[in-house]
Amino acid sequence: MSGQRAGGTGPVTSSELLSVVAARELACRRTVFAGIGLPTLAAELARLTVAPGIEVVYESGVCGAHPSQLPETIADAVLITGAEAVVSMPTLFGSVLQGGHIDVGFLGAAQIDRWGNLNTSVIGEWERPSVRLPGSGGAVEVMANAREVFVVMRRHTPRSFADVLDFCTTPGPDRALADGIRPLGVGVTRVITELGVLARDGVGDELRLVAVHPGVTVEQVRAATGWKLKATDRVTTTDPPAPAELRLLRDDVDPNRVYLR
Amino acid sequence: MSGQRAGGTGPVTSSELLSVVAARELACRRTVFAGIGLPTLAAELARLTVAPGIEVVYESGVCGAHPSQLPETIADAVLITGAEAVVSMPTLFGSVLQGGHIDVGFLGAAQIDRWGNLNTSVIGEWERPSVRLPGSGGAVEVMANAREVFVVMRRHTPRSFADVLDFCTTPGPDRALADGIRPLGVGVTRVITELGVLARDGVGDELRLVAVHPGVTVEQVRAATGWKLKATDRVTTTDPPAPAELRLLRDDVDPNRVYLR
Amino acid sequence: MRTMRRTVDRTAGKVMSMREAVAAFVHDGDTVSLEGFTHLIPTAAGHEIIRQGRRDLTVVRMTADIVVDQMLAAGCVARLVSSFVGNSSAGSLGELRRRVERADPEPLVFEEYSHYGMVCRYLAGAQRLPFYPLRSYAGSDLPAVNPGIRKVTSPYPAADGSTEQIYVVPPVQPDVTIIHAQRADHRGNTQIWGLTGVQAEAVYAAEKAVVVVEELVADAVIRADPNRTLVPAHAVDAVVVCPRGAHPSFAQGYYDRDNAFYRAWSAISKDPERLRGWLEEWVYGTVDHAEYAAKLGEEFWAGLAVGEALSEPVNYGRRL
Amino acid sequence: MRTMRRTVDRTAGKVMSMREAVAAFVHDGDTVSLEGFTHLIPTAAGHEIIRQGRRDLTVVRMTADIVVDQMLAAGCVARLVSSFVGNSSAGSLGELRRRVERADPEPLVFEEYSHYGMVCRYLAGAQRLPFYPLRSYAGSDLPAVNPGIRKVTSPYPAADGSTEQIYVVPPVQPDVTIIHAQRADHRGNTQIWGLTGVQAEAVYAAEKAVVVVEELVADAVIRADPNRTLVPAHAVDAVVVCPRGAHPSFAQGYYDRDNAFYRAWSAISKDPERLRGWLEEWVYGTVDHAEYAAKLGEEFWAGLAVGEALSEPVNYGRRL
Repeated sequence: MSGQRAGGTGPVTSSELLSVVAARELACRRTVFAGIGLPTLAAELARLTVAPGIEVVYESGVCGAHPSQLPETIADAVLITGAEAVVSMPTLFGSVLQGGHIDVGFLGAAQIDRWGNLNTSVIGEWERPSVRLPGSGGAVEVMANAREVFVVMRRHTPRSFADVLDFCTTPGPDRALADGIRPLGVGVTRVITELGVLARDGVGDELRLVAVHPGVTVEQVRAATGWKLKATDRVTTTDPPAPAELRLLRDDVDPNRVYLR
Repeated sequence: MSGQRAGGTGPVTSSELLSVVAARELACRRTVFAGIGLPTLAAELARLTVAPGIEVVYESGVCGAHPSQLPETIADAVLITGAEAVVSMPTLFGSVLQGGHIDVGFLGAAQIDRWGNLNTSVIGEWERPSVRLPGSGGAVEVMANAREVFVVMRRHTPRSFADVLDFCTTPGPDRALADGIRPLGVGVTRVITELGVLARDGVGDELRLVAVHPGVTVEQVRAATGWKLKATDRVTTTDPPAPAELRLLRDDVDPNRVYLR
Repeated sequence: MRTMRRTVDRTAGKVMSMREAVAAFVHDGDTVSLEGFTHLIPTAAGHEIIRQGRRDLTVVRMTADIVVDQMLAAGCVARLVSSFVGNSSAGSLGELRRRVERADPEPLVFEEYSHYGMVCRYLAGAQRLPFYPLRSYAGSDLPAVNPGIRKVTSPYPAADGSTEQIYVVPPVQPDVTIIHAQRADHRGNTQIWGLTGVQAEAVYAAEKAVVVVEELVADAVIRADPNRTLVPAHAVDAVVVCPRGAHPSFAQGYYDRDNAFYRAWSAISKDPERLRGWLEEWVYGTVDHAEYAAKLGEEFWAGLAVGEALSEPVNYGRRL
Repeated sequence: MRTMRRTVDRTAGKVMSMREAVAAFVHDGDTVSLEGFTHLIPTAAGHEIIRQGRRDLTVVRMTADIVVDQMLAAGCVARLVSSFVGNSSAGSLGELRRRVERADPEPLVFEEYSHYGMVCRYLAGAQRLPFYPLRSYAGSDLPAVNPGIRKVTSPYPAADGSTEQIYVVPPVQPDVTIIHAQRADHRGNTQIWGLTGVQAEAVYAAEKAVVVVEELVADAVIRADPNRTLVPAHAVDAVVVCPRGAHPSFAQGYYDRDNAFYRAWSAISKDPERLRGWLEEWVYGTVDHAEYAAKLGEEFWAGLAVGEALSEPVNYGRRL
């Protein structure tokens, strides 16, 4: 069943590293709103390690899924069969998410700025974009209502870590407050990339580099960031995935390497 | 199974007369929002006579009931088993009623005025009433959203047909318009009492006497009404229940005389 | 993927006795919602609140019926938020009328709404909205006696170009909501069928939620039909197993409504002495609902027994 | 009470073919909602709209995915209202991107919302509200490009006494909503399980509603489980029987998702010629969905077959 990288040894892929780092950040969290892919892997690994009681709520309305196989989409039939509850969209977005029941929301984006605002709508002008992206989906709601948001960005480039967003689809709380509205959560608190981890505490804070992955320098991260990236006084180096973490991830969470590309 | 009044002959009770008159008024209606009692009898009789496609929606959320026995309350378990649908309160009041799917709503009241406004809250002052009545329930919503409303009042007295309501719980469209809001329906169009039938076409109209039951005079009705009751030019006398109507009502709709007191 | 199936007890300790749940989640002065629209009324929870002598509660309940009259008579309630204060269609609530009509033995603060107004207050509470709009109340005297009912101007023109106004109600966010249900698992995933009322919204609106069930069932029972779960575990803080706890209301598929008791209540509650005696015998005189149910006797319960009318299974599918 | 059981066909003529339903309920220039959140996407209805050559439609759909890209390519759509315009997580919608990025072959008017913004538009439409409030959009650039997203001031002070503002969206009231479901009876009582999305609200928001089902079932099947009915008959105007009509999406308990086709679509739709060829072969080249499904072949369908995972029956009870 398991792929060629089974067990706790062998070279660590970028996906594995991101999953392990994200899982560690979920320590003691109760409810996670996550899409399929790295967030699912991170949540499942967290359940087996630092957050045994964690519940993943999917944008499709599934709560307490117990899939027989790793789901391929947030609406995969295997997520529904055997789940604890399936709720409608009005209940999911209204009562569960806007109602304040989500501790951590996972989001991705084409662009992020230093305050954790996100663009998933367009590259270029909205009216006639050079690239039309999918848009918000539920991201606007996740940012506005989850207590905090983790962003996973595989690619860390000056274009994706933008000084100025081409368009702000999904605003963090700083922009919300400037618009006169007090949000529930603190917005993005962690950005996990192929190069390291950025963090901020909440409203008024800029994202700062707090950790670089093994073999990556602070200067490399700064060069890959579109704004003048600040760093904490003591940037740490990410602890490489422990053999136990890798074993769980490879053998138990995603033995068929659906997402562990 | 059937009581002593079985069949289409024998003296007609007040309940039977009110049920038959109300049923006739339901000709060609599609959806009725009704409570238990006379409205249920009227709707069921209408289904067997003038409105074969009629669907009764109950305040409890039951749509398309097929009860094995005559229900004793709007939430009777026999209404649920075998029903076509049961919807939640938000769906019932929000999508079905406020959404405009109800043709006729049945209401009762302690007091009604000449415009069809209703009081079900208090006799006396609201703050320290001489009689505290149950209140609106869903009556405010039925009046605001059903296309028209039928009121059944067993007792026709100057106190219940009031010149001025002690309190307006449930306003008709005239009062709504005066409050600056355009209602969906036309409010009360029929009031069926022990003495006769009052009617109005809608906004701006007063209730007028259109029919008296056999043996009742126009003057009797006027004397029993708390305001100077107008009458149409030609007040008719209610056609007595036909033998076929009585037979259906007594033998088929309520053979155990649960409501045909 | 075998690890995804591991059972992790992520909600240890939710299952508790009614005594423990009321002690932990209902405090003097709290706002307590008890919901269940004629079906699944959490009567046993109301009785335990009486036994524990809670005071100064604000009770929120669409249909304030027998259990509310009993809590009023026991002196638990200072304030009532409701849209129907009657004994079903069976008559009056004697204690409630004395409190409202004559402040006897003490005044009752009453916030009067209509049914959908209450539903919308729960919706606003569940959805963390500052208000919820509804097409009710235009021309009613209710806004004059209830300052909670207000108006908002729509930012969109009406079809005829005019400015449109609509009434709104404020959210209700109870300290605790208590509901009764047919069954739940130990995590609190709660399944209800038959009339479902406003229970899910009342739970989501509340700070804490207690679910009282006829049966605690294995996880596999819940998970065989996830669409039947109206209240997911993440919204539930306590699960109390209390068979027959909805009497005199009914639990679809478990027992029928005790219509005779509804009819009797109007007379019992009309006489304060008789009402006091009823409470002494049936609430203070029983240590818990199991004793109350046993006191009614098996012959009584046989009279409310229901037969079988099973739903047909649907296929959720399994990947081959 | 035997008469209450008499079956009265109060909705004669609701059952019709897809061709009849689209001809009767979808007109040039209409606003058409097609809902189904990844599950039960009404693809076959979209294809019939293409076959009948409808023009100038406003399509309303939360996740504008393959079927929308196909309708765009066929020239049916002048305006799109949506909150996600991507090929699931499998890539891009080629035609949609050409229309938006280069007005190729013609411009597309696009109203962009977020998922909950769309949900709230349906809720407002279903509930006949002038607007629906939601805690989204504060600080977003979306209101600047979408004048439908506005602000309202709450008439209640916030917890800290300040004045509170909230964004609102306007109702959407489609001329017709089309959904796909597992089963319905001939009156239109529709049962859905698995992901239920926003289908019920989209139906209630619409002037007319067409329900496409895998199976038409006897009244008794529906009535054995009334809580499973998400769309009651009074909200439905047409019932179309169309097995496998949700392909390439899935129908819980009936067939699985065709993930390979989702992955293939990004490449097909990237090349206008190839996309045209696909439409010629699979939509214009088939007379109806039965032919489309047959053309895929039984071996193909065997690959999407699902096994059994039956729900357990619940007891609705029967008066003894």
